[in-house]
Amino acid sequence: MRATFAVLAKDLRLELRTFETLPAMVLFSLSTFVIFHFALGRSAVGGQLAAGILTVTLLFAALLGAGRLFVAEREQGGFDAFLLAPVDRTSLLAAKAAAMFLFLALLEVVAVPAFGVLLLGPALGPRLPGLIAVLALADLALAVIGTLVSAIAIHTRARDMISPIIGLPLLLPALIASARAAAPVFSVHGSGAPPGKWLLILALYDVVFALIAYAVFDFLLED
Amino acid sequence: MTSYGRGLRGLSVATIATITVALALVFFYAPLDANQGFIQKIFYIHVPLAIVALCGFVVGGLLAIAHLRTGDRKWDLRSYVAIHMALIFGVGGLITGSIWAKASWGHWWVWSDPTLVSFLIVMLLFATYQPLRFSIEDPERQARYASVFAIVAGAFVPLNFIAVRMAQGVVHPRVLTLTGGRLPGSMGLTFAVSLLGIALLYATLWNYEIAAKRARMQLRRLRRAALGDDAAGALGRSAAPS
Amino acid sequence: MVDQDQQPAIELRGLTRRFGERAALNNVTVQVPTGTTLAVLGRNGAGKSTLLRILATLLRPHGGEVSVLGERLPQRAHVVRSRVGLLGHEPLLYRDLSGRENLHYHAQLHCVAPERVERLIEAVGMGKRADDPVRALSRGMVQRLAVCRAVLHEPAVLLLDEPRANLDPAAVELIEPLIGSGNGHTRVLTSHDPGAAIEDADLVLGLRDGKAAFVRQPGEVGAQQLRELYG
Amino acid sequence: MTGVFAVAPALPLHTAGPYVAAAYIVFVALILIYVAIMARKQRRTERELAQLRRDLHLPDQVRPADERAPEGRPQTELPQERIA
Repeated sequence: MRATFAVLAKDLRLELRTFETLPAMVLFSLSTFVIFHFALGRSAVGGQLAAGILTVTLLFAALLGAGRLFVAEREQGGFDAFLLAPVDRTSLLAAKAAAMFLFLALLEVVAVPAFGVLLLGPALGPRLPGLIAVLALADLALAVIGTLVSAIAIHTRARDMISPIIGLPLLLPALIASARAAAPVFSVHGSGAPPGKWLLILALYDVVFALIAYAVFDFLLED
Repeated sequence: MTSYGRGLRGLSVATIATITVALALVFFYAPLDANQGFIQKIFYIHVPLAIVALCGFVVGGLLAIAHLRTGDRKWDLRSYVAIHMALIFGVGGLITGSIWAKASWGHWWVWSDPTLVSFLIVMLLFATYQPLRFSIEDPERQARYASVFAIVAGAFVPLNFIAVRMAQGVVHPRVLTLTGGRLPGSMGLTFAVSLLGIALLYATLWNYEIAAKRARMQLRRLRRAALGDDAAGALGRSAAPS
Repeated sequence: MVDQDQQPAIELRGLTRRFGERAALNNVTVQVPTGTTLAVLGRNGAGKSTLLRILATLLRPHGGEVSVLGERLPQRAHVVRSRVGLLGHEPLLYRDLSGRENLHYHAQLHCVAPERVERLIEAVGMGKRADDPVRALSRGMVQRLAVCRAVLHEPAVLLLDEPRANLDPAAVELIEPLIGSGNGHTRVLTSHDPGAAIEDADLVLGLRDGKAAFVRQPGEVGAQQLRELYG
Repeated sequence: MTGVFAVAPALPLHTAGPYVAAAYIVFVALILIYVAIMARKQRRTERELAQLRRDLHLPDQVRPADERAPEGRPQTELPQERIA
């Protein structure tokens, strides 16, 4: 735990100094909303379409952020520094996933209201509680898979390409579940609660891949 | 003969015999399907290919666990070949499935069929296995990372099927249900023999590929031992274990 | 725990490490008694850094036996990690954080009290620049911070890869009490300058293409041995 | 067989035949392509083996009778025996 907090605090401080990741994710999301507006030729969307646009945008923004997750570690010796310390190696996974989750949450604080203003037909306000439940579970999936894929990709030559091509299919079930769960929330005819079935699948996905990531992460660091 | 491909002959004979019997059963024994007619014969090649491919992916993940547990690179080779062969079988499954879809429903691709869609997703994921390997130069790191990928992706296979199946209505021709019963006995027998034939084919090709790879590795090692490091030549960038 | 006065601090027996098919270290055997200094000489690519990285638990040995402070590697790596300090080519500091922040981060990872960070910063004369981001510092200052990082947790074994590179004589003077021979550390040392390294050492290991060309007392290393290594 | 089979009417044999044939041909073609690729790799292994033999100055006596010498390399006039 101590090591997890140390690495997480270091990562947040680094982000605060450089502003490399989070602003890029926010800008990327806003541009994507604009792109969807023109590509679909719609000024307001609702229901499944709205859920799809939001989840796809967040998915791509997450992959963008995940690509930066280990860059400082690789380029500035952070991996070696961490490996030299007598700490549990999975604390790096926990810290990075936590950082990723925080980045996503902060991104959504900006991107979701922007989505409400720019594209969403129905009013956002009453839909927030249901949406937060869906996004919290979706963020967990994005954070875990994003960290794992990023850790795999960081030591490859074509890492900018490897991480999305592995990450996208791997995240597809999470995308299906979160898009389906968010659809009734954005329904044009009054907001519905997210269906428990999809929240359950999302939660199951989170748990399974968190456990798998925990089991395999050591092997990505060992030399 | 060396030890390469031990038992390969027996396996090959069994495979050819089983596939021959399976083909005979498909075309001369199994009755015409009441609804689909002759087109249902694709079922006997398409479904076994897909099932064996999926099992191959999962087996690749299990072999990868053995690799990370023991640190012995022979498990990586086995895992690699399992996934490699499963990809080939999977391509066969996708193409035959697409042909069936065209004949039955008039479209080459049908999104409403969860089995087809989840199979495509699994194929998309495993198609990145080779690029990932290719992109890592150090052979040991390559083996380790490929194993991590194989484990994650292997676990992904069942989870993905659950998610996609729940997302869509059940449309796939459910000829073989878990409860059974719907498949007439003669069709069931034909399908079982076909599945066995394809599984044996997978096993044969897997063994064959392993034997060929081991022979090449042995050759390289001999070159090194006999002529020194330089004679072996630079190891080309490769997706295959070495 | 084995009595360290009896047992050599570092013991390599037939150490082998491969990268792909190439052996970076091939059957290296050497013992370093507690409190002494081993100088490792050899050309670039002879395996010096690989040796240090194995002793620092960053790389696994592929063959032979390695023990550091009586603990076998890689099995007991987690124990060894808290007792060795590595100063390598890379400072292992984040460029966008200040020296102080970097050292506090490492202190947290190593369970070291924050006061020690402040003492070390003063000791290497970095008090005034400790809050500047590392990227704004000169190579010499970065190296001084890297020395602080390496000795932060008071390791019993120091692994030094060219410790004096980029340092002017005054700075060498400052770091000498931390990594010099006078303070009881067991040290493994590499250097560009064989002369200085030999002078500093109690034992010299010559590496050539990953093989141990010789293990000798410093006095026995003459021009002929050096020609053998570098020629 | 219910479900979709009910909405997908049985095709007459002359329409269904080509599809079924195509599916089985795809299967056979995949195997043949695989065998062709493996055969090529096998030839390369053989070539490298022959090269190694030459480099070691071993007599060229275990070469399969039907193998032709690679272009540009003189063929030695040794008795050719098949591999046992």
